[in-house]
Order: sequence, then structure tokens, then C-alpha cells
Amino acid sequence: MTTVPLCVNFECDFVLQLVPVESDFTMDQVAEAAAHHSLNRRVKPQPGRTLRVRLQDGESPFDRESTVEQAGFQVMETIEVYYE
Amino acid sequence: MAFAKVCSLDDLWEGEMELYDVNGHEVLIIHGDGGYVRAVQGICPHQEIPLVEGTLQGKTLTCRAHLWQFDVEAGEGINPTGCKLAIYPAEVRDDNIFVDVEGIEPFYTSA
Amino acid sequence: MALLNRSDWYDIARDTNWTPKYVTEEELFPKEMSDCFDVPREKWETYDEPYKTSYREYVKVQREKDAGAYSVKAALGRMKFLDSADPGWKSILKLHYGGIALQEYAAGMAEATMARFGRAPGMRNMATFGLLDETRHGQIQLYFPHEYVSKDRQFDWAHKAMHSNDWAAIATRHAFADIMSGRDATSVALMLTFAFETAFTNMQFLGLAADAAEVGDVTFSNLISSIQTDEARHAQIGTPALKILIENGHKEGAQKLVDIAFWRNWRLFSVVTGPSMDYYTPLAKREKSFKEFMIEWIVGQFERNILDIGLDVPWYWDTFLEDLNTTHHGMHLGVWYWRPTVWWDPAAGASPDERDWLEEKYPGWNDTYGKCWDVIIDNIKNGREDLTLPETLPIVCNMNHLPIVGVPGKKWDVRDHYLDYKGRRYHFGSKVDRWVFEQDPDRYAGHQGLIDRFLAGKIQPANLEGALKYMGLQPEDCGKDAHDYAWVWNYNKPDKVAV
Amino acid sequence: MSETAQKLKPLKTWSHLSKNRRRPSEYEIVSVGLHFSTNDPDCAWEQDAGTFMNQWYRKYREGSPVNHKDWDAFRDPDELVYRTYNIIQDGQENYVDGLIKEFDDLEHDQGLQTEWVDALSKLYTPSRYILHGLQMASVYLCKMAPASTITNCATFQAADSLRWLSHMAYRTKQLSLVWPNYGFVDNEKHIWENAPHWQGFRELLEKSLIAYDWCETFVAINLVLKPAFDEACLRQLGHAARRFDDSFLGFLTDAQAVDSQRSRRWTSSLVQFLQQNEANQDVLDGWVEKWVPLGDQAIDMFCAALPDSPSAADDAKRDCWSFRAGLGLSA
Amino acid sequence: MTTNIKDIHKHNRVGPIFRGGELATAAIDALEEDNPDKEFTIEDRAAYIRVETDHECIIRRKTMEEILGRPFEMQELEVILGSFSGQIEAEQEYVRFYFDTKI
Repeated sequence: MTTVPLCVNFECDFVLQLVPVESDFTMDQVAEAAAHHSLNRRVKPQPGRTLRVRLQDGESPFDRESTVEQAGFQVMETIEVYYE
Repeated sequence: MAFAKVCSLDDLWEGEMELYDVNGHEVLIIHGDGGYVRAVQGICPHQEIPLVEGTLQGKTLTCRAHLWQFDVEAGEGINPTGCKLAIYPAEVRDDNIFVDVEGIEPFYTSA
Repeated sequence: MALLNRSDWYDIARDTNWTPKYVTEEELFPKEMSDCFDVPREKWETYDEPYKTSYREYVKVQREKDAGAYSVKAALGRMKFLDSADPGWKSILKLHYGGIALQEYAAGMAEATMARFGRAPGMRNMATFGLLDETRHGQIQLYFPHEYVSKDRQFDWAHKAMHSNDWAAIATRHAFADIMSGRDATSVALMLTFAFETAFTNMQFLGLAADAAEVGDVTFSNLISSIQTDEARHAQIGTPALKILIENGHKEGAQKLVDIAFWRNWRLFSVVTGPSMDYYTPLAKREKSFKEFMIEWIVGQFERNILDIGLDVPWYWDTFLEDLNTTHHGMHLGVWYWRPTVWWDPAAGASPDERDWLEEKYPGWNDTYGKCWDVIIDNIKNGREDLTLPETLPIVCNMNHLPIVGVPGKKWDVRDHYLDYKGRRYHFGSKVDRWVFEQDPDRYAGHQGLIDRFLAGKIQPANLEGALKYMGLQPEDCGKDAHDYAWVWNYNKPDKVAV
Repeated sequence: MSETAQKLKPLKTWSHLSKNRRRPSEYEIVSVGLHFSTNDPDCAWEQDAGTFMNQWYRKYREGSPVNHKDWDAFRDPDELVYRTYNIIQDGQENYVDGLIKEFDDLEHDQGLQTEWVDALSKLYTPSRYILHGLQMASVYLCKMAPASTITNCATFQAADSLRWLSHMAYRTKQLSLVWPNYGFVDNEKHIWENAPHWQGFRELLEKSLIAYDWCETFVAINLVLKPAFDEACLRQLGHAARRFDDSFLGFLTDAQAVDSQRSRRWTSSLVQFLQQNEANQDVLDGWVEKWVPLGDQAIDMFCAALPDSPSAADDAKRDCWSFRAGLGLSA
Repeated sequence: MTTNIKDIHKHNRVGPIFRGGELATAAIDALEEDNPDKEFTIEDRAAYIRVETDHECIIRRKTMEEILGRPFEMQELEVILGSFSGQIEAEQEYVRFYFDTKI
């Protein structure tokens, strides 16, 4: 298991942030790690909706259960985290 | 007995002077250019003006109010002459300034 | 015989090129230090500086300028103004002095590049005055804030900032290395004197002076507008250089350097001057909005000048005009949120009245930036200051070294304009920053931004605390909300009254 | 209360000056530690370490054979700051204005002997190239010096050179109006590039300008070229001028000497400062030995052309020698 | 803002931007005297005064002397000349602001 720093673009936030995740994190865990630095800080949560992860400009999100390793994220990969 | 620690050389840099209360005496501590340390009465003998508001050039202290000047080495008035500043024994030990105020009273003129 | 006029002897004082015999021309004027375009020497000899002065006139006029600036300072007893100044205004002073004093001094070294390696004697003479000017600007902008250090430790950063690894210092150093310190004499003439000093310095030194006058900071207003009179003169080093380059078939190359410099300056000013004018200056004292000042000085004045000299407007001009509505709001939000990482106390500038003003000047502000501020305001009201403080670092652009920002809220458009180059991924805040990189990758590629250094393990411990230490910030230095959140309590006033 | 104990004391001055425990002067407040490009020896400017400019600084500043543990400890003995420089030089310019006016009223140029007018056209007015070269070399030193307190001295020295270049241009024009057939204004470049008496100075100047190591520039310019120029082209020329009743030139060179004296004061201070590190002595001596022969040759060639001045070369060389010897340098 | 931002630079306004004070007042008077066929707009923002006219204007040293009633060297204007629109030609007897091109 290694730490993978990511460049996170959280929906409706104004800035890209550095978010380190572990290689065995699922996408839900990635979204949670990202949310920690944006939700309730500068972005209002939307209860009942699910956060998804995709590559910047990616057409579709990764499976919620797939891991960072499976998704093949490079160090400082730019991902978008958004409400489905 | 009576040397009391007043401040450190960190508090009072070369080129500075500051007014301190030392056991009830108002004392002007001078840390002059070149590193000498003197302690003189804090109030001008002329009128009730704190000398800390004056200016120091070399060893000449000038009161801001009426520009009376004193030699802080000897405590003698330079202009006008005939007046005096009380001098308190002062010494530096381990980067701290100590002053002895015992038995010394400031001078005042009635001018 | 009557005494001579300046014009009688002026040309003799710039007839000083000769052909070297004991060394080669290339040794004396290496291309990389003198002129990246390699325009022949005889072409440079047509150089004619339009704003002339002589040594005799210079020392007399500059003595008078200094007498004015120093006497105003003495007469007004600055300490008293500072005691009563709005905290937001104090932050402008801290930001200004820290960001500018030592860079002005460094600009003197770039003037020295022109004074030594410039190919035209007239350029060398004018740049010698420019070197003196920048010595003035460095020194006077240290002398004025020095008396504040005993009152407020953040003023120490007037001297300290450029020596530190604070992100704002890295960003400033990188931008100025690109337009002056790291360039040859000809490029300095274009990038520093033309693209910077006939454009952006007007914003900070005259635009902001207007705000200063409104605020009542007469000393500062007088100081910076006095500085700009020097800039107005030595900024004219660039114009004749541009004309020579265009005449000799180098319009495209010259245009590119101007475009690079303009963009780099624009991004830097979006974080320095933008927040100062639109957020830190007390609302009642704002002469104009940042955008309005930009329109006056840059769009109305500088853009017209570019065309008059024979260049085109930069290729990204439409992007830039759009940016006027957005970038500095994001920069401000970033600086405020990461306030412990700066040496001044950012004023939020987001009280209800201020938001009305922002909405009026920048329609749509409430639906975008306002959305982020809404969450911040709720957190403060609910006693959750912790949520208004950062726990990670923002990604900074590998060109401008400022946070990569975009529009939040309903018009969310944030994105990373990255580029993979020689096996490394570079992140950029805009396509223009990426374009700048692509023009000359080896000038930038080996440089590490703050995030690169963090990931390389140069910042220890590897957390925000370690980052603050790396940036040289002691707890007393770290920025706080300038008004201690008093602006938040202007929200929901009726409730408070009811209680 | 550990929290209170950790709290930093209020500052009295910039934190970098606080360690001195001495109230700083205006000079120190605005002059010390202004270069941030010296902080990272591998990368002067915030860009790729391999850029041409970064390599240049690495080679010619950080790579200089002279070293000092604290370059920022250097102080200008005159403690000049920008503000005071202008005040002083405005006063000096008033004085020169007065000289110009006074001698103009006396129709001084009209009364010059033709032999001396010829000498002026060959020995005096062509030196604008050296004055400008000194200006260029001084700004280079300013750009490359490892401490802002050294840079500032070089800045004012460069400005002084421009000052004298301006006076020279003025005098050149004046002389051309009174003596139109002596080549004033138009012929100086030809003389500078061809007349044998200038070739020594020209060689010294051109080579100094490419002595790109910051400290070698300093040695070549401040310890060799400037003293040689001052002694030969000002003092000895001034002596000759007085022998030909050209007291104006003598007064002008005396006024210029005021600037030169200031230059020598900081030059001396910088040499002494460098000598605080014993290893620098050999480096300085090596450079002095390299450059002095060029300086002496320049003096010899120039003074040979001075009319009625048989001892000029020896006097000038002796004065340069004693300036350097007084600083403990090997020539 | 009624004008389209993309058209804002399409003008021919030139002129000095002065710091305020007595000298600036004199210089504005001189501008009006030295350019009798021109109309000037003056925008006073306390810290600076923007003076503009169409395409070209000049300030002469002699005119400044007449207005001030004292000897005046053109270089003294530098003390108040914070900026300017257009190009500049600063000579001993006059300062001129102009555009090469017309839009």
C-alpha cells in the first residue's frame, strides 16, 4: 500500500487541492477524503446524493468499489469529485 | 548591597536609552554608541521633563523641551553650565545592566 | 557665449560605442546577456530615448522628489495614522511592502543588465538612471515601513518576505525572474520597462494611490505616486527598443516577449492589487473597482499604446478580458482561506454591504464566489472557525505559482491545464500559463513549485505546520482575519436585535 | 505559562539586524541584505537552475575564488543612501555649474593656446569612451556583487561616471564651438581607436569589461583602471593644463577627484573586508599582478603624449602603487 | 459600463496624468494655452489627475514660466508626471504627448 497524492477538483469549489489517498482506497473513500477539504468548508453538502470520482474531462465515473490502484491513478493525477 | 538588575542588553541596544523605575527612583539608562552604559536621573533638573524624550549625540544629552544639554559622563551641564544630573553607579554583568540607587537623589534647579 | 542647452551636447554623451580590438564584440556583449534577437550594433545606434534627462537634471529633480516624500512622512507623523487605520488597509501596506520593496531593488539589477549589456548607448545611460531609481524604490519602501516593526511584527516582512519561501514570495520571484532578472538586456527593455512599467505599475502606484488618498493615508499615497514618476521616465527605455525590433523584422519575437510578460504580470496583480482594491480597502473609500481601474489603465491606456507602437494585442486578449471578472475573486478567496500562510491579515470584504457592491460591480458574484462565502459565514456563526482554516495545500500553478483557481458555485469551471513534459506532469492555472511554458520549456522545467517541494520531501513535517515553518512564518506572523470576523455579525442583524 | 514564554518579543528593527543589539542607522535599515538572489548558491533566480543567467551567477559570483563568511557585513564607510547621494551630488553639480558659468563669462576657451587646444582634442575629450566604459563596468559590478552594500557603492560609482561623461560631452561641445577646426565632437572615436597614447587604456578597459568574475572586475576597475585614469588622465593632465593656463580643466578635475576619493574610500574598505579571510589575499595579489602591468602600460602610453610633463608617467604610477601598497597589496 | 469592453481601447486620447498640486494646476493651464484648438477632459482622483485630449498635445517651458511667473525647467514637470497616455517626447523646451496612429 502506498500513498498517492492527488490533484482534486471538487464540484462547485473554487480551487484545486492536494489530497493524499492510499492505493487501496475505494473511489468512495477517495471521494470522502476529497470532501473533507471542501464540503462544509466552501461547498454545501447535498444530503442523499452520492459523490462520484472521474478523471478531469472523463466521460464517466469510476466504479464506487474500484480502488486507486485499479483505476491506475498516477501521482498528482487530476480528478474531479462531483455529485451524481 | 544595592545593585539591582534593571534590564538586559537585549532590551536596551547600543544607541538607545530608556526610563526605568529602580526602587522608586526614575532612572534613565543610556547604552551609548561604542557600548558605554550610564545611569542618570530620569527627569531634567530644569523642569519636569522626562529626559528619555530628548536626544543623545555622543555623550551629550539634550532635553527636548528647552534644549538644556548635559554631559552624561560627568553629569555636568554644558548649556547652561552650573546645573547637574545625578549619576547612579551602573555596571554590566553577563549581558545585564545593574544600577545602584542607594543614597542618590536627583538635582533640581529653581530656574 | 551662452550656456549650452541639453540638446546641444546630449548626443555626444551617447556617442560612446566603439569597435573593440583587444576582445571580441561577442565577448563584450554576449548574445544571451545583451540581445536575444542579435540585431546588428549599427541598427541599435538609431535608438532614441523619448523621455530624456541629464545627470544634472536628475540629481536635482530626484532630490526634490525625495524632499517631498520624506517631508510629508515627517509632517504627518505616520504612527498615528497607522494606529487608527482600518485593519484591511494595514494589510494592504504589509502586502505592498513585502511584495515590492526588495523586488524593486532587484529591478535595479535588471536595469544594470541594460546599463551594461544594452547595445545602444542611450539605453545604457537611461538604464543607469533606472538603476538609481530602483535603488530609491527599494530603499524608501524599506525606510517607510521600518518604523512599524515595533508595533506589528508582520511589517518585518517588508524586508523578510523575498528572503523567505512563502508561496507569495516564490510566485513573485518567479514572475520577476521571468520578466527581468533572468533575461538579456533587450528582453528586459520589452518585458520589464514596456510590458510592466507602462502598464501594471500604474495600477499599484497610481490606482492604489487614489484609494490611499481616500482612506486618508496621505503619506503612502504621496510616496507611491512619487515612485511612479520615476517609473514613467525609465519605462520609456522599452518603446524605442520595440520600434527597432519591429523595424528589423522581429515583430513576432518581440510580440511574444510582451505577451509573456503581460500575462505573468496580470496573474501576479490579480493576487496583489485585486484583493487590495476590491476587498481590503474599506468599502466607503473605494475609488473604483479593480476591474474599473484595470479598464482605465490597462485596457484603455496600455492596450492602445501597444497598437500605436506597432504590436498587436496579445493573442489571449479575450481570455484576459473575461478574467477581469473572475480571477482575483478566486485569488482573494484562496488567500483568505489559507490566511495562516501569508504575512498580512486578509480582510474578508464579504459583509452584506460589501457583497452588494461586489454584485453591482461583478454581476453574478453572489451565485458564484458568494456561495463559498455563504458556507464560511455559517461556519463562523456556528463557532466552527476550524472549518474556515485549511488542512491541506492548494495546488499551485507551475507557471505563476499561485493557487489554481476558477469560478465556483453555479458557474463552476475550475480546471487543471496540465502538460506532460519529459516525464513530468506540470499543472497550470490557465491555458495561457501553459502556453508560456511551451514557448521556452527549459527556462522553467527544472523549477520546483511549493507542491513539488512538498512531494519531494523538502517540507517537514509533511503537513501544514511543516509548510508554515518552511515558509518562515512564526505564529505571530501568520495572517488572521483582519477584522476578527466582525463583518460576519452584520448578517442577520434583526435576529441579534430581537435577542 | 509556556505560551507566554514562547511568544516572540516585539522587534525594534528588521529581524535580520536584531542580532547586532545596536540601534540601526538609516543606512543599515535601507541598505543591508537586499539581495535575495544570494540565498540559494545553486540557483540565483527563481527558474530552472540551468538557465543561462543562473549559470552566469553560479560561475561569476558564487564561483568566484574569493570568499567571505558574511558578505552582508560589508559597510560603505560613507554610509551613502540614495537620498543623501542626490543631495550631495546636487550640491556638487551646483558647484560645477558655477565653474562653467564663471569661465564662460571670462571667455576662457577663446584664450587657450592653440598647442593646448590640440592637446585637449587628443588627450582630454576622447576619454568619454573610458568614462562610459567605467560606467558600464561599475554597473556590472553592481549587478554581480554578493552584498547589496557593495552593490550600492558600485551603483553610485556608475552614476558618478555618467556624471563625468555628461560634463565631458558638454565641454566637448563648448570647445567645438570656439575651436571648430580641431575635430572636437567628430574625431574622438577615431583618436580613441587609433592614437597610440590611448591604446593602453583601451586594452585595459576592454579586458576589464570582460573580467566577468565579480571580484576580478572590482580589482581591475577599482584598483587598477580607475586609479590609473585618475592619476594620468585627471591629475597629470590637470597639472599640464595649469602649465598652459587652462585653470578651468584643473578645477574640473579637482571636482571630479571628490568622487574618486569616495570611490577609493569604499574600495579600501572592501579590500580590508576581503582580507578578513586570509585565503583571499593570494587571490587579490594574483589579480593585482595580472592587471597592474596593463595599468602601468596605459599610464606610460598616455603620459608619453602629455606635453611638457616628463615625470608624469612615473608620478602617476607611483601614486597608483602607493594606493594599492597602502592596502597591503602586492603592487 | 455601456461601451463594449472590446472597444474601449479604440480611442485617440492622449495626455499627462499628474499628481495633484499647484504645479499640476499650472501645467493644465499651460496645456490649454499651448493647444488652443483642443478640448481637454480632466478627471480628478485626488492622488492623480488624468488630462486627455484628442491625438496630440504639447506643454511648453515658456508657457509654464509665464503662468508660474518664475524660471521653469521642463524637467521639473517630472515631479508631478506620474504617467501619461500615448507616447511622449520630453525635450528641454517642451513635452509632447501623441499617437502615431489614428483609430
